[in-house]
Parts: sequence; structure tokens; C-alpha cells
Amino acid sequence: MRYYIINAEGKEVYFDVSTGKQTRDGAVGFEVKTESDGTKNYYMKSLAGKNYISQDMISWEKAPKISNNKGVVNINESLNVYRGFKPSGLGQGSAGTLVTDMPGKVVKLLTAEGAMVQQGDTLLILEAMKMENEIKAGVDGVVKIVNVKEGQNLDSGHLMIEIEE
Amino acid sequence: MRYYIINAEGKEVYFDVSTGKQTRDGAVGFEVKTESDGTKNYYMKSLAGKNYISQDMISWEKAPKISNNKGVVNINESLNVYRGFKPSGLGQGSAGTLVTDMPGKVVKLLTAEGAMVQQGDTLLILEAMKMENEIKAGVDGVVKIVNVKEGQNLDSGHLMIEIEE
Amino acid sequence: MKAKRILICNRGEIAIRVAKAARELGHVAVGFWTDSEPQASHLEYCDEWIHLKGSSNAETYLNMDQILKVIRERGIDAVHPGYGFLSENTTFCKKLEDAKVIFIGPHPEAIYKMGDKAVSKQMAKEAGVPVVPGSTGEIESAEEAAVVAKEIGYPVLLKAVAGGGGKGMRIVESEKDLSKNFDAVRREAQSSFGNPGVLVEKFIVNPHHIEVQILADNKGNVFHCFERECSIQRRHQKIIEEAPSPFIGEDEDLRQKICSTAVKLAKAVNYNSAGTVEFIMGEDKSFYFLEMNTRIQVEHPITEQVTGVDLLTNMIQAALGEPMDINSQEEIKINGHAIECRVCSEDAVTMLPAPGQVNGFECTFPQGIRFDHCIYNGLEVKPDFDPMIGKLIGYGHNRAVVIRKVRGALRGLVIEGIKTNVALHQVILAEESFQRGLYTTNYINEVQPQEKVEELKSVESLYKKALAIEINAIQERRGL
Amino acid sequence: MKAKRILICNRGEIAIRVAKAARELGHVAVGFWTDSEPQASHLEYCDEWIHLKGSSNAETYLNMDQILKVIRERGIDAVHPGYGFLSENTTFCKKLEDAKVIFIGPHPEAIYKMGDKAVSKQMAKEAGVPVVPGSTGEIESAEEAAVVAKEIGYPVLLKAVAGGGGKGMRIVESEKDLSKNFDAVRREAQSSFGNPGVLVEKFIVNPHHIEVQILADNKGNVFHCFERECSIQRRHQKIIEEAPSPFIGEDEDLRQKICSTAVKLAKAVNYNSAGTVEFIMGEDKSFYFLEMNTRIQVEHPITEQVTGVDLLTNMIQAALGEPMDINSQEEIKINGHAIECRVCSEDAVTMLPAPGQVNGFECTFPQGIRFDHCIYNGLEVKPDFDPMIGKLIGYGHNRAVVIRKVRGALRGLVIEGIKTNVALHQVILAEESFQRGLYTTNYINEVQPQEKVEELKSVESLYKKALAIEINAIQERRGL
Repeated sequence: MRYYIINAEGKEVYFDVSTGKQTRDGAVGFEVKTESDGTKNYYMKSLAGKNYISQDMISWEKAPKISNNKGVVNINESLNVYRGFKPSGLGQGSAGTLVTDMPGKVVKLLTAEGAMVQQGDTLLILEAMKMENEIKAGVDGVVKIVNVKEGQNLDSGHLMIEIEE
Repeated sequence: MRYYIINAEGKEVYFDVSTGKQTRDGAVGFEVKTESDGTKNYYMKSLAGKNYISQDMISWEKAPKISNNKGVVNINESLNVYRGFKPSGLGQGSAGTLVTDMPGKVVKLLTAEGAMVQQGDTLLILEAMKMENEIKAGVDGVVKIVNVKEGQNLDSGHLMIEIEE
Repeated sequence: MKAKRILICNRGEIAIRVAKAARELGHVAVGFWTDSEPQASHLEYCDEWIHLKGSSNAETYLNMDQILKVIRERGIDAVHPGYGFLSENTTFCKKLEDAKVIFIGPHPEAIYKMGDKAVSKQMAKEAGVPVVPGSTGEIESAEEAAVVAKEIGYPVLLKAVAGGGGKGMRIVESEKDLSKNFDAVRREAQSSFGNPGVLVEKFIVNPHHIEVQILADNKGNVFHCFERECSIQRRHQKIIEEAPSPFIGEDEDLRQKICSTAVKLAKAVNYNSAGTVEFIMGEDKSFYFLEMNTRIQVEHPITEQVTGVDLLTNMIQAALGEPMDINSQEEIKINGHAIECRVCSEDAVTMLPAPGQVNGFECTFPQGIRFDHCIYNGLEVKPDFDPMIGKLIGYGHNRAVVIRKVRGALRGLVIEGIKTNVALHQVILAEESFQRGLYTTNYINEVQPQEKVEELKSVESLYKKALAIEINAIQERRGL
Repeated sequence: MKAKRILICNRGEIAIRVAKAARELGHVAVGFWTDSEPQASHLEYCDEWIHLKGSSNAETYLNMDQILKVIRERGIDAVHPGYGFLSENTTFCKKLEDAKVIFIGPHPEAIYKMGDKAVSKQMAKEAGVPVVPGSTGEIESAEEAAVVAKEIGYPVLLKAVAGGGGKGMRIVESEKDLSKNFDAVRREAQSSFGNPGVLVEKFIVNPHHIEVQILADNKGNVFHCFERECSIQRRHQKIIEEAPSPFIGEDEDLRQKICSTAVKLAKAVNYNSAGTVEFIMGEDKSFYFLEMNTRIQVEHPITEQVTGVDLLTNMIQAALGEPMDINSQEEIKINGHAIECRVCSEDAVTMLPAPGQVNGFECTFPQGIRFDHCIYNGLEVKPDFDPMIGKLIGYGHNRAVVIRKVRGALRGLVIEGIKTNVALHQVILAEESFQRGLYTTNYINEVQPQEKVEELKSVESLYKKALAIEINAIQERRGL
């Protein structure tokens, strides 16, 4: 079983997990193998309907039940965890590629294809969760693609604007 | 599917339950058929991880998850609920048959086989849950069987004493 | 007392809070679910569940026709609007009045007068309540705004007439930024409140946001439940509140003065429900009336914790014309301290909303924590809804104890699957000027706590998170 | 402050309460599990879990050798004993002292003096604290008891020297019942406390059980946190407690008098921890010292709720020699009212223990409820353990509000699979003399609330219960 964990900035951590044996007092052992840390042993135990993880069977930490198949978990930032395989087509836009990370509505478009822009220029205003958010250029360059119209409702992951450096 | 519900005093309620169809908004219908009340319809719905029961799909009541196979539930007194079948050998002792309803230890035996007893006489003292409990005769009569010794540890359901009226 | 059928026109944590109070008083709590939220967790505390057709807020919680139809069909006696949605809508109040249904809130005139910033300011002036210098009415254009701004001096604050909760507000430092910001506020005002009216006023430097809780009934009782300080804000929205105010501190004269000023205004509008008078307080402890919120507020629990007064049950009693639990001002006392952290589905660093689905949730709290929330494993936080999904409230003997308790609670609050601002709260509660109680509404901008949020914990935690998924898979296979 | 490693020598709800406090203060909470309770739910709040071999209490929580072995092996700095088990055992204190481990409780001399009823009575007399007339030392035989009883007059109370919590106590109305009861008390005293010593004293008619919470440290601070009334008892065990006492009511002079009397006794034994001085108060408001409990008590939460003082964190601070959160008597104030119902696995009518396994558990509570408990779906209540599995605590603005809240909470507390006394609490909280606050320790015997417990609810509920099992079966099939 191999896990890939890919975080919001495109960083990727992967490691193998294999299930070991049940111990005498009801804990289940896991082996986690990584390139950087080698092999580590973890134990899981269910207690009064909750799950706990330990490395030494003495110090235990609560492991919340993660209930959906997407397996997104949260380590201050949200991470996508892929169980057992790496999905195709995943990747992260460069600073010049503006992609929505939440659904929203284009309130105002402030640029056009062919325009020269500087890093930090506001290119469009996106209303999402009742807030106006200024979407700014991540690099200096020329606007190559504008894939939105004013008033348009966008889904998450929509490519809005691409800038050529 | 037939349910038997048998309470501590040996009262018995039984009825048929059949599962109906899933409704549009995720509720599941049940039909409950009884001799006294005829057929009634109930609906079950899961909401945010909890279960609810309704008769009209408007007024809902929480239905705690009952998690073990024995299916003991509690309506002020504890009831044994038997799912789908009536187990053999079930029955309730008469007032002259003294059976433990919890594990305990015989501290003092105050009667013997052949003794004449009156209703309310203390026949033995049973220590359970750190308390001394006086076990009393339920009827007037003669002690036929004494099935305990002082100091003996008893399981639940142990016949201690039988009195012939 | 006959049991009333109380309809809760709201969702999330406040719907739960209202339902708890309605049931406690022996009434029937009737709640809504919509097509966009069939798993509405607040229904756990409702006796009856009604389907509001539609998904958007406009089709459901703002849809008066559909709500009134439900009221007629289900024999509703009284409506609690919670906060937001129809809580300060006089048209809704009027329609309820016509339908002979009790609105659990103040009389419509109070909502109208206090809901309009220009009118409320005028009312305050007449009642002898100090107000911030600024435009006396709506400003129609950026040019007109510039004239007023020049008169009262920069910096100035632009705000939507119909606004609230920090939405539709911007600070302008100089004339060159005025026009762009004026347009933006008008746009936000129109889209959020359906009213593009804008006001201009003097911006107080190093200000404190201090508000007074009012509790009043139809029998002429107008009590205050002391103050809250809500100066920790981002984008003019409160994220941490506390009671009593650390800025007022031990100054009992000032406390009495601001509280009695609030009562004065409430009496001037014949206020007859729970409400909040908001003030801005300068460095010199002078304070000005900002606005009155004619509804129960998000941060009401900290007042409940320090006074022991249940604001919701009293609010319902007042509306139904029953005697309130509280009989006199003297009964209401502060004991201890309380702090609330608003838990939002947003990026802890950028503080931008981040909708998503919760797929893991655990609480392991110290003693003295109250968590008003609507979170469960599976909750979908939609862009339509407010990103606030919970309020972590700590109560203790003094401020230092409460900070310790809330920090412990934040460590024990695990929400997986969505981004939250829990890590930001951890930074703020550990930060020195917050701990010393020395902060103004500029706190976030000046201290920049978001920069201290840890980007990523150890790889160790990554393994554990992945194992949590594996454990779940194993348990599913075993049917646990 | 360096983090200490704190071992909790207890189980159930009090182990959870102690662990919460230890963690809040930044210490490491170390907890036990035993062979009879591998699913010990209190470990949820413990950082480290240690296996105590064996099943009976004698093999585990009372087994000093095994516990001391763990203390050495796991580098423990301090031990919290909770209540019961080794909480008032001076031998254990001595062994900890030898091992250079801090005992989170008072110094052993205070435990010894207050733990022995004859010695404590003598101490109280010397400190000028009034005591109930009775034997001055242990009574060896029923004959000797009869002599004392004749002298002080019937009715008399027989009680175990080493007892507590109502175990090993009996009232004797006349000489003819003395011999039989004396034997029983000696037997219970021997089996429960390992000490057959018995005392005889005057039995006060229509008495109130009123106790004062003490909080003291090693620095000479001895504070009180006001009183609790614990007069609702069955078999001399408290089942409902409240703070403040309705019998003392508005009589602030009496309140000050009983509280300062308690402080006087605590000072006389150089008390240096959390503890409770118990009094019996007659109809005429005269009060007599009963005993001092030199540990944290079951009913401590009601004091925490009305004063805002966290007794556990202060108790730990005191033992570790750190400054307590509380600095002066003046800081400690009562605001509002609190009531606690002990939820026990027992028959609601006969009030006899009824062990079993919980197989369904739900809480749907009003605002203002605290539930300290160790219940979960699957909990096995064993005959070895105390039948108390939870404490339902309501807090509110006044007594009437709290009664309303607790009644709401009792309606929303569902425990399936075992018998509980929830229905009995419902009857008591609805009963007129309780609601008026007019009750004595004779309440259960005189009012007989258990007779009003509904034997069986409608057949309707039977169907619903059965459906709950069916739902679970369906969900299991679907893997939900």
C-alpha cells in the first residue's frame, strides 16, 4: 500500500504502509516505510469507540476517524491524501496560472488578453462566501488567456487567467 | 421479522417489523404490526451521524444506536429484546423462586432446607456492588432447595432458594 | 403556560442554540432543512423538521413567501430569526404581524430605526448618546463623500447603511483611495443587503470595539448584562471576543457609564428584546455609539458565561409576554471571565474562506469549555453559508485562567478535511500583547499573528494522518 | 514551570476530570487500565496509558506495590488519587513520600486526623467547632454501644470509624434493633474499609447535610468556596446536591458562620489541599461537625459552577507548590445556582445496584448543562465498581431556572441496556417540596418519590426501541 500526500503548494510526500499483527491487548500494528526516515512502527487501538495511535504502546494520541474516500486531511493547511495510488492529471499551476480554489462569481474583470501586467496587479474581483476577493497577478508578463466573463459563476479548479512571463 | 420484548416481570410484548422502501429524502419506512394496535408506519432517517424515528416525517425523535446483539433496552426498567425469534428456556421465577439478578457474594445464609418462612423474612444477605442486600421470601411456605453456601460467589441468574407454598 | 410552536428561521449553531432554549421552556422547536443541506445538524435539537424547497439562501432562508406558507400550514405561534437572514427585516416582521404570529425580537420600529445607520445616529444624538462625527445621511457619490471626508478629516470609514457584521465597510486613508473604495462598498452593499446606501464617518485611531448587551421586555424592563470587547477583528469581522473588556478593566465608573448609556438608547426606542449597543472607544476612554444590533448576536455566549444569565430563554419569554427569569438589574452580576474564538472554515494565514467537507472531527477539552457549533463528520461547508462553523468559549475565574483553558481546548480541537483558523487562534492566544490585554481593533494588522502560524507540522503527523485513513478502512472492512 | 508527570490512581469520571486539569496546566496525564476494564474510557484524556495487572480492585487500584512499581518505572512526579481507592490512605502517602513523589492531596497527618472519626471529633472540639454528642472513641461491642446510646438518647447513628460516602452507616431507633445493626456495620466496615471500628452518636431529627468546600495550599492560604447542600440521600448516599444551600437561603450571616467554622477546623489541621468539612444542620439552624473529607469530592462541580473556581487545577497547583489561581478569599463569589444529579446504574424504584452493559447512549441537553461521566456505547458496569456512572450538573441564574434546565437534560439523557435512576431524578425535580427547596435528609423516606416512577412507558416506545435495534442491523448490513 503506498500513500501519496500532496499539499496545497504541490509538495509531495509518499510512503508505504503495511498492516502488521494484532497485539495481545487489542492494538493493531502498522509499518510505515519512507525513504527519508526508514521504517517506523505504529500501533492503533480502539477505545470506547474512538481510535488512538501510538509508537510505544504507552503514549497515545487520538486519531480522528477520517470518513470519506477522498481522504483530505488538515495539517493547518488542507492536504489531499491519496490512498494506494497517485491520481493522474494532478499538479499545481505556476504563479502565472490563476485557478479558483473555491467556487465563486466574477464581479469585475480588470484585464484583457494581451494586457501587460505586473506582479501584484489586481486582475479580477471574485465574490465567494459573501466576500470580495482581489485576484492578483503572481508574475510580471502578458495576459495570454482570459477564461472568464463578468457575472460568470465559477466552480473550484477553474482556470481563470494565464500570464506569459 | 418478529420481535419479542420480555421485561423483568415476565411481561411479553411481540410484534412484526418489516422494512419498507427508501423515501425520496433518505428516510427508510418500517411497518410495525401488532395484535392490539394493528399496523403502524414508522420512518427512520440518519442525520449527521445520528438516527431518528418518525411516524409522520415531521415530528422526529432520536433513536440511539443499539449496538449489541443481546438488544437489552431500557424503558425505566431494563427490557430484554429478542430480535426475530423467541429463545428457549426463558421464563420468570415465581415469587417463591429466588434467582440472582446480578453477580454477588453470599455474606450470610439465614435459612435452611425444610425451614418454615413467611413472606418478607430475610433468607440471606448478598453482597453486590459493595452493598449488602437482604434477599427476602416472596411467599409464605417451606424452603425446598437451598443452592448456596456462605462465602460463595454467584453469577447472575443463579437459583439460590426455592420455597414451596 | 401553554406550549407554543416556535419556528426557527435559521441554520447552524444558532438554530441549535435557539432550539435548546425553546425546548427548555417547554415549547415545540420547529426547524428547517433545505435541498442544499439535507443533513442539517441543527435538526438534532428540533422536534419537527420542515423542508424548505430550494438551495440558495434567496430561495430558502430569505424566502418570506415560502416561510409564511409553512407558518400557516404548521400552525406556528412564534418565529425566532437567529442572526443574519431575516433577523432585522421589518417587512418580515410586518408580515408576521399580519399573520398574527409573534416575532421573537424587538418591535419593527426599533429594528427600522436602529437598522438604518443615519436614523440610528440621529436617534442616539437626540437621546444624548455620543456619536462619531460624520455624514448625517446617505452619500450618493464619491464626490459628495470627498466633501464630507475633507470636513471631518482623514482617515474616514465608508460603510453600508444597511450593513452589519463588518461586511460593506472600508477605511480610506486619503482622498486618492476614496473613489475606488466608494464604488466597492456600494457594490458590496447592493449584493449583500440589497441597499447601496453608504455613510462616511470619522475613523477613530487605536479604537476598541466595546458593546453592551441589552435585555428588555414588553413590561418596561430594560436591563444591561455588561459589556463585551470585540476588538480582535479581521476585515472588520470579529474573530475573538471577551467579557468583561480588558480595556475597561477595573474602571467600574467607566463600565457603569457605558452600560447606562446603552440602556438610555434602548429606552429611547422602547426596546423590548435582547439586543446589543455597539460603541467605539478611543485611547482616551471616550466612546461613541456605532450601531445597535436588534437581534441575538454571535458572541452572546461570553455574556451568558460571566453573568449566568441565559439570554435566549429570557428573549423568548420577553417576546411571548411571559415574566423573564431576570427581575431586576441588581440580579445581574459579573463573575469571572470568558473568551470566545470563532472557528471558521478559512485559511489560517490568508484568512480567506475555504469551503469543503469535514471528514474527521474530535474534541478533547479542558473543564470550563463551551463549544457552540454545527460540526459533524460529513459537514459540507458551502460558499453560500457563513464560514463560521463553531464558537469555542472558555470560562474561568480570571482572564489568565481562561486563556490557559482556551489554549488547551484549541489543542484538543481536531477538524479534518477543511482548512480552519484554529492555528491562528493558537498564535493569538499565545501572543504577549493579547495575553496582557493590550490590543485595539488594529491588532491583526499591527501584530500580524497569521505570519506565526506554522505552515506544516512534522512529517510524523503526516504518517499519523495517513494511518487514520488506513484505520478507518480496516474498520470498514470489519464492519466496526 | 516544568511539566510534571502526573499519575491518576483512579478510573471513571473522576479520572477524566483530573486528567483534564493536569493537561490544562501543561502536565503529562498518566492513566491506568486493568484487565477488567480494557476499554477504560478515561484514557481518552490521558497522554500515557499504563496496564495495571489484575481485575479486582485489591489487585489493581488498591494495590500499592504494583502502583509504586509503575511510579518508579515511569518516572512519575506526582500522584492524584481522585476519590475512593487510595485517596485517604496514609500508608500510601508515606510510601509516596519515601519515593519522593508528590501526593496531590493534604499532608498525611491531616488525612489521619480527619479520617479517624474519633480523632477528628476531638480535634474539632479543641478548635471550638461544635460536634454531635456521642461516643468519644471506638465502640467494641453492641453492649457498650447500648450504654452510650442510652446516655445520649435514641435515635442513634452507628457508623464505621474509617467509613465515608454513606457506606457502613445505620440509624437505630430503639435498643431492640441495636445488636443486629451493630454487627452489620462492623461487617461492612471490615469488608469495605478493612477496619471494623464503629462509633455511636446522637441522631439529629429533620437534619440537613451541609458541607463547606475548602481550598488551601502550602503557603498558609486557607479559603472556602462556600457551601453545598446534599440532603437528598438514599441509604446515606447523596444522590442530588446543590449550591448554594436552599435551607441557608438568604441568611448570609449563617452562611458566613458555617464557612468560617469550616476554615477554622481546616486551619487547625494545617490543611493544605482541596477538602470538604461536612456538617449536620438541625431545624433550628444549629450545626455540628460530622467529618472532613480530605480529598476532592464527587459533588465538587456544583461549587465550580457557582463560583467559577476550578477546584482541580488549584488543588494540583497547591500540591506542586505553585501559586494557585485563587489569591484571596474576596475573589471567591457565588453567582447563580447549581444542582447535580448522580446518575447511577440502579433500579429507579428499588434504588438497588443493577450492573450491565450500556448499548445505546445519547445526550440532547439544554444550554448550561455539564455532564461529567464515563459512559459510552459498550460500557460494562461491573459489580466491583461504584454504580455512579455520571453526574448531570445544571447551572443557571437562579434555582428555578436550574431545575428547569436539569429537567430538560434528564429528558434528553438516554442510556440503554442498563437500569438507571434517571426516572427517579425526574420525579424528584418535578416534586413540589423539592421545587420549593423544603427538604431534609429524610426526603426519600418521607416523600417516597420512587413510588411515582412510571413503571413502563407506552407500547409506542417499545416499538421505537425495537426499531432502533432494527435500524442498527440495517446500517451494519450497509457498512454505515
